[in-house]
Amino acid sequence: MGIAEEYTEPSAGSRFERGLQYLRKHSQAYLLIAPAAIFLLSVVGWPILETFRLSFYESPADSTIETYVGFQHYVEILQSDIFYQLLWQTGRWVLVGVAGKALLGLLIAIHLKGDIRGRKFFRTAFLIPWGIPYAISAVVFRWIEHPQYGYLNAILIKLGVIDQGIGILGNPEVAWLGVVVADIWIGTPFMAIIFLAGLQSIPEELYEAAAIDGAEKWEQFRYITLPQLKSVILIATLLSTIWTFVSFDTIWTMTGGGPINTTSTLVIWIYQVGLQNGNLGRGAAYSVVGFLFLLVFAVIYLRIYTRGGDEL
Amino acid sequence: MMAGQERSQLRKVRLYGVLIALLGIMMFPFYAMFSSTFKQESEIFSSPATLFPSEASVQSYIEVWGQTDVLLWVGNSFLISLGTVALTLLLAIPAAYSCARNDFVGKRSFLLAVLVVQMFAPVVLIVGLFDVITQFGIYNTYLAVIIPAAAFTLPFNVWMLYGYFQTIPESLEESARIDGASQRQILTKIVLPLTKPALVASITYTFLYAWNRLLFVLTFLTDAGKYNIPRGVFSMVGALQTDWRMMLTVSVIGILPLLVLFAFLEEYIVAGMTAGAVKE
Amino acid sequence: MSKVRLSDVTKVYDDLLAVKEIDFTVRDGEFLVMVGPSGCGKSTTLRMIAGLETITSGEIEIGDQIVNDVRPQDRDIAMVFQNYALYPHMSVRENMSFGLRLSDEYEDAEIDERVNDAADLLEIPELLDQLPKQLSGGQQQRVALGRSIVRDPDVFLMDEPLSNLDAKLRTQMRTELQRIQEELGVTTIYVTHDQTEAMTMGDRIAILNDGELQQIAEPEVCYDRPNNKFVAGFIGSPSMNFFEVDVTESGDGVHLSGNGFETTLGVSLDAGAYTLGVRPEDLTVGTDEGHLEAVVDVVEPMGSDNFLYLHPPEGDGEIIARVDSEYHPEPGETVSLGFDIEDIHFFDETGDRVPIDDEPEAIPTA
Amino acid sequence: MSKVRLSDVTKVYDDLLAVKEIDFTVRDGEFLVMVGPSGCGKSTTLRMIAGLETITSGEIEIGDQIVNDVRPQDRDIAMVFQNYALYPHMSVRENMSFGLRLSDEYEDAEIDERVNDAADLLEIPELLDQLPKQLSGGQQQRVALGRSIVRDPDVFLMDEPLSNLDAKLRTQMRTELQRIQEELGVTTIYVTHDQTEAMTMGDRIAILNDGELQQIAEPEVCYDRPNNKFVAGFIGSPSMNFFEVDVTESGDGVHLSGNGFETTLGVSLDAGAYTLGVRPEDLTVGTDEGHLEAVVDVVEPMGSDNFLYLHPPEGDGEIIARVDSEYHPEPGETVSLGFDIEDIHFFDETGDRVPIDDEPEAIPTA
Amino acid sequence: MGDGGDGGDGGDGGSDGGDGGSDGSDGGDQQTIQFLTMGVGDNIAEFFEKNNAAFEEEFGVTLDFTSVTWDNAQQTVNNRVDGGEAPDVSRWPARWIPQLVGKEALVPITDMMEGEFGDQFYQGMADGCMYQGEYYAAPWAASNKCFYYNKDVFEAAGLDPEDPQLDTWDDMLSAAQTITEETDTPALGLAGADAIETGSQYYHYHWSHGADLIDDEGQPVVNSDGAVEALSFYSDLHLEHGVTQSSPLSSTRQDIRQLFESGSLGMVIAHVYTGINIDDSDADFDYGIAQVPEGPAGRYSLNTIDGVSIFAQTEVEDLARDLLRFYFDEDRHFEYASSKGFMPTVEAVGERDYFQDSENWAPFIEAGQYARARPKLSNFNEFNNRMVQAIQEALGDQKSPQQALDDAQADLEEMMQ
Ligand SMILES: Nc1ncnc2c1ncn2[C@@H]1O[C@H](COP(=O)(O)OP(=O)(O)OP(=O)(O)O)[C@@H](O)[C@H]1O
Ligand SMILES: Nc1ncnc2c1ncn2[C@@H]1O[C@H](COP(=O)(O)OP(=O)(O)OP(=O)(O)O)[C@@H](O)[C@H]1O
Ligand SMILES: [Mg+2]
Ligand SMILES: [Mg+2]
Repeated sequence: MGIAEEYTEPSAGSRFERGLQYLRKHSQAYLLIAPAAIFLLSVVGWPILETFRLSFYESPADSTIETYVGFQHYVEILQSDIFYQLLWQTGRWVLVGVAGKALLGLLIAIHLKGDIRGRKFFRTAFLIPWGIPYAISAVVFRWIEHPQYGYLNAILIKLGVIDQGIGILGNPEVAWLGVVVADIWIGTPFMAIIFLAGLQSIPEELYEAAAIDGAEKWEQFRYITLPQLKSVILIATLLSTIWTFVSFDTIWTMTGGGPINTTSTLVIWIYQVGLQNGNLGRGAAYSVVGFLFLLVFAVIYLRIYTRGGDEL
Repeated sequence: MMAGQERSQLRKVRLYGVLIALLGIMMFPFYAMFSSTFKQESEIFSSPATLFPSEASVQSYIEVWGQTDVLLWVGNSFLISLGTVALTLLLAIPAAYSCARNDFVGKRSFLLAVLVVQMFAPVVLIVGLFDVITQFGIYNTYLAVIIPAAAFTLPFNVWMLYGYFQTIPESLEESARIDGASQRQILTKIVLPLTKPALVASITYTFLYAWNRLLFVLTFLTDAGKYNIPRGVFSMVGALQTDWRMMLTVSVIGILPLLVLFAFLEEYIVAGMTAGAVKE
Repeated sequence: MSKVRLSDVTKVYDDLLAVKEIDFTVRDGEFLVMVGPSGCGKSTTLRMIAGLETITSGEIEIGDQIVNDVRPQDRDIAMVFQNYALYPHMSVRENMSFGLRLSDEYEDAEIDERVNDAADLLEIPELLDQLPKQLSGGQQQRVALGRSIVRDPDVFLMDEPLSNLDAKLRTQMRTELQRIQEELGVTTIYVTHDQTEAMTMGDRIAILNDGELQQIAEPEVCYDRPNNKFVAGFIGSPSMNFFEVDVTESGDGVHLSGNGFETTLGVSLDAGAYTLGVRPEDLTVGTDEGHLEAVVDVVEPMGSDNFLYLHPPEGDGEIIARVDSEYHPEPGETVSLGFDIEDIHFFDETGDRVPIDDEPEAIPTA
Repeated sequence: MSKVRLSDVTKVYDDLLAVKEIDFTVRDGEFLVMVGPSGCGKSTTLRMIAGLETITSGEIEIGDQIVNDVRPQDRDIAMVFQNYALYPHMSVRENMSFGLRLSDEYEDAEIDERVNDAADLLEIPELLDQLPKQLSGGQQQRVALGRSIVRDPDVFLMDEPLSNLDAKLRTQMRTELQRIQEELGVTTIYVTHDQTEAMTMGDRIAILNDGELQQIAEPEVCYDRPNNKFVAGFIGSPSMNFFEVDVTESGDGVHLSGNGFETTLGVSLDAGAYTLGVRPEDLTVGTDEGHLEAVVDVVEPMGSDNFLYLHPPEGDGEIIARVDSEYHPEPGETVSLGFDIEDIHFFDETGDRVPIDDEPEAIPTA
Repeated sequence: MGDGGDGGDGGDGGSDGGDGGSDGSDGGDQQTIQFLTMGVGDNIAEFFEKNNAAFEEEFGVTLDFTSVTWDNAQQTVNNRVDGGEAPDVSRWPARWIPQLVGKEALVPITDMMEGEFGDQFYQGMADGCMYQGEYYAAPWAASNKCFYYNKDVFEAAGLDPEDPQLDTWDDMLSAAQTITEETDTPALGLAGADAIETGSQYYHYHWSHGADLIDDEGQPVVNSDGAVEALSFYSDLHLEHGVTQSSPLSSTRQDIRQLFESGSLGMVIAHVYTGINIDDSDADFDYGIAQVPEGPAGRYSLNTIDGVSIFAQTEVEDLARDLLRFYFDEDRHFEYASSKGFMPTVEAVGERDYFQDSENWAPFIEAGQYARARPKLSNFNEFNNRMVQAIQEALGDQKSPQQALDDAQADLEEMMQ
């Protein structure tokens, strides 16, 4: 339209001066993010860089000698069958896990939102799974699903569904489900509390207006709750996806990636290759590949989410 | 048409029905843990499992005090968790606020870069982190656990608070500004009180992250006097034999202080905080 | 479409009695204006009719159905909220079309047409793609109004829908709203603070005070024969002047004394203490003999008229008179105030109107 | 305390020019009322003065300091927001005392006193411990007002602070605000849509349209000698009647024709096309000969007066006349409208006022 | 931040341990020595507490004692070595020695081992701590396996609990079949989970069928005919004969041991402490211990040796040597071995009556004759992981044993080159 140009005077000076001017104008914004940025850089900057560096080296665990091998690890990874198997298994693990946590979390949050009797009890009780050290939760789940001592089998036997213990975690077909269930259980309270926080920031009057407009409960959910929760859902699912992708304890404790690697994910593999087997370089290369996947995913995800042009 | 009374009754029944069903599902594993602490050691490994302790006994809760340092572990867990919460919020709040209220070159990159931290499994970065911790000269101090925990909880906190700060009507801040409030006062007196639900979520997350984390304590603390609960539990896992009942007992005890804490934080979640604030 | 009936409706917040046993019927297709001081319970009443607030006791009927337990979304009501309550994540167009899109009665084309028509009427066609936060206060209010007029409900509830508009737009909107209401024949309850709106828009006015209904009647009736002192003082701007007087019987009428008065009026009234009310425009100001004297404090030119602020020679109390814009007495001047007997009102000690002469009884409430 | 000067201030939102080269000075201690149609840029102007909105170009001075880069909290301003912007987590008392508590100038006792005084004045003393969401719309607005009047700032900015109050309270508040402003001598800029407030409260009125300043002058000047057709139509309610007329010179005056007119006036004016403006209250209605004839459409009783809505016998266009409440012509009746030459206004094709006779030049802007 | 990985990584000796090593900063007067062990369950924690205190007392030092779980042990050690925070002394499996020697992280203690101190050990066990001609550890404890059977189950199945006839794998199979037919109790514990120990259980079958893991040149030879036969037998126990507990693919060695200890399993290959555990617990059933069944090429019992080593990063090497001597005090060693359930490494202890006469211990002492250690490979983990995968593939009926082992062989060849 040209109106804007007419009234915004072109800033004078060299590019450098303009940069300086810009910085001065926004100095406060930069000052506020500086501590976090510096902190992160100094704590995890080096480990991340080191991971990148190592991925170009052959670095066996039993020696101090590192040999530069260029992209050899990457080439080998991309050529190996296991990589694609892992990719598929990781995708499946993340997709089902995140969807399960998000849906269950949302369900809980919605039911806990109101001013119900016993709210405190329910809210507190739902957080319990989160209060158990992850490694222990995984142990407990492994044990619940245990073919011989497991509660699950005990119940199924009692109900007459089966007459002999079944080993979910020993069945290559379904073992991953047995692990995903544990992961969902562990991760659901987080989702619930995040969604709850989000729900609480939605002004009641919007629901009133929608009700007057004739919106049924689910329509209110669809047109008010979901859009208003957008940024919370975005953050929670994005982070949950990343965390689930890199999660280690649950799978490792429950199945170690087995049977026959069917519950393995990239991270489990990284651990086995890099840390257990001592191929630090190879492990690092896997890490970088996993990282690139996540990065691309995050960028695309954020793009899609902010497509309407509005801010995150 | 159904009478309203009946329908609201029905709605209640449905609400509680769903809640209780969900609670049942979520509580089942915990029940498995909990009930086992009342069993005899041998009963825990009976096949098939008994759903109720055949001879309930609180033996393990009596023995646990003598056999383990559970109180010390709980104390350390608190120390580590509180430290992590403090450090994380101190860093995350200004950063999130800055991003929520300003548009500046590099904001998106910063937010994305913050996420990058999460894209590597901690088990992968631990080797490099070890170098950092020793360089900082904090190996085998609480800080050796708090600092990495803060680094890994920071991304979520920044993003969560960033998203939430944006929901606070800017006109409230403007109004405070007109009232003469400084930036810091706006943050502490207006923005943070209105962000309570998010803060509670953030604190809970951060607190529990540190509370549950085994890896950092395992790797960066050698002094048994500084163990937290997971580390304590894992110190009971022997090579050849594990005292299951004791391990579960400690885990259950470890949850109790959390329940108190949750119940306490719950008070601070006040629904519909911004209601009646602005007309728009 | 539907009458709306409130029977002894009461609303208690915590320990505040916000609405007290309100009882009236809005006839099918009627335009009822509701007025009353800030905080008297107008919004609360509307919100109860809409179903947004539970009713502590009493009954509300819409059409012939008792709706106490009917959910808002099942009441087929359109409402303009006092605080707008626009959907912040939707554009103006989406805000306005939301209700229509929810029902399956309308085709997209019709929705578009309705929204565009409403936007034209409200003079915001160029804002249809903006978000609420990008609008000025008055524009937001118009969107809130637009959101309800695009619909075709049984009942319109409007809570000060024009308060943030300028006089011109307001006059325009007033007429448009009346036209729409008449066209659609929708039963309407309209809250306003504006005297002009109150006097001109409604078939009847309901006047609330402190949660209680004071009078419900045609505008002229409320103006000319207010039920009580509160209504008398509330309707009309500037408000009616009140004088505390003692009435004693005298020859062919009564003698009034006190508060600057010492005069005889040709009406019949029992002796006693009364409040006498005269509207500013019913006071004639001049130097010739009137009913009482007063000293001019300020002359306020209002364009078409002047307002005179006066006080009795002794005692304080303010008297306002509305006079021709030509008339400019000097401050400090003592003038004489007169009035016609038909233009005055007497209220007894409880504030209730006391009819004088053969004036018809005030129309009873409801 | 401080004058406020705007020099060529412009505000662009995205590609919308919200405020365009506004240029005026509010004198130290002056009470300036700002009016204009919804969306014309009033709030934006206030917000720029407060420092809440960046200035696209131009300069703002408060006192003798250019404040373009001064942060709002350093400007010593109190503001009533159009949307209230109350702190939802604070009680009414905390809302009102927040600003005072932030500065260390005040003792607790003094803060309490100020808040209590303001609450009394605003008639909300019993609400001091409520949260905003427990208040009615008008009560919230009063809290917003209270929050600014407890302070002792250099400049008051008030954005429609009384729009949600009833007429009586409004009259009262108007007087109180004027009193406070005078007592403290605080430079005040006051946005309103209310004609009465505009005419009575301010030392001067600034009229905006479409982001541009139209006139800034004393109320009577704006009313009697509007700079242009926009101001003429905007100030005064109901608005001025406009007639498109062709002027040709004739004997001792000019001849007007078109739009129902066919009359001669004793003024001197160049021949050409003009808009003739007459305010409703300046039209005399009767059956005796006037300047034009019109047919009565509606008679709207307004209590103290009646509004007549009329139209010219041929052609449409609405004419409004304000007449005595005694006068009740029948709809359909043809009446004759007259006016005094001193009461009419001529505007040329660009809308600017054309002075007639020896009327003084309109006072120039700023 | 970090001055580059190269310097920090090597951790080569005390030169670079200025701020690392023992956190001996609490005063110049008292030295600190760090002692890392793994898998200290609560049945032995007291032993360490008591003796650590005694050591502190005796030497006037502070002893910093840490125990990590086996799961995390290797990782922890590697991290600490790489990060320059290695402990001074650590007790751990001798099979990790090659890897750490490769990192130059250990101090050779050949001088001690060839002297009077070294003479007290069984020679075979001492040899387990030797790598490339040097001793890098003193043997701390050893463990090997025997074959447990549940006498009650045998009786219920109509077998003779006192003469169980479990000499060969085929004997075992037929007993298992009888038990499966006659009782509800699963007959045989079979490990098949994705865990390191699964290999340890399987190698008994492997070796006894004449197969090996690597040849003399260090090249993998896991798909010999004998190996295929062994794996076929192993997987058929589950797939064909169905004599194992349900779901071997999810069972770790601990799982089947626990199952046996709770009386719900007929037979299992296990350590000496399994018997001790049963005796200590409230389970009431009788068990017997037989030798590991014999295969076509003899019988083997997997032997593991734990050693105690001194780290190159230490600044208190003398003290570290004192700690070694302290813990190898004969009585102390006896107390440890007997209560923990590990084979003593000190000859004088092993010859005590306690071990010689005990029903629990005697079979294990006997099994010592055919004990066999895992090959000393620096990347044995990787090797073992690949083997476990092959075992799982066969057990899961995803590949034939031949195929599974051929594939493993191929991968291993690539890995070892
Ligand atoms: N944040 C914004 N982004 C884009 N446009 C805006 C924004 N705020 C205001 N506007 C536009 O700027 C113009 C002036 O708005 P402003 O709020 O100043 O109007 P106003 O005179 O106060 O109107 P009202 O009387 O309705 O409150 C309007 O057309 C409005 O749509
Ligand atoms: N949620 C609430 N909790 C407690 N009191 C309330 C609540 N809402 C309103 N009130 C009180 O009820 C009374 C009536 O409020 P209501 O909003 O109906 O007034 P109103 O007539 O609409 O006033 P206004 O003209 O100022 O909008 C007021 O005194 C108000 O303070
Ligand atoms: Mg209201
Ligand atoms: Mg505005």
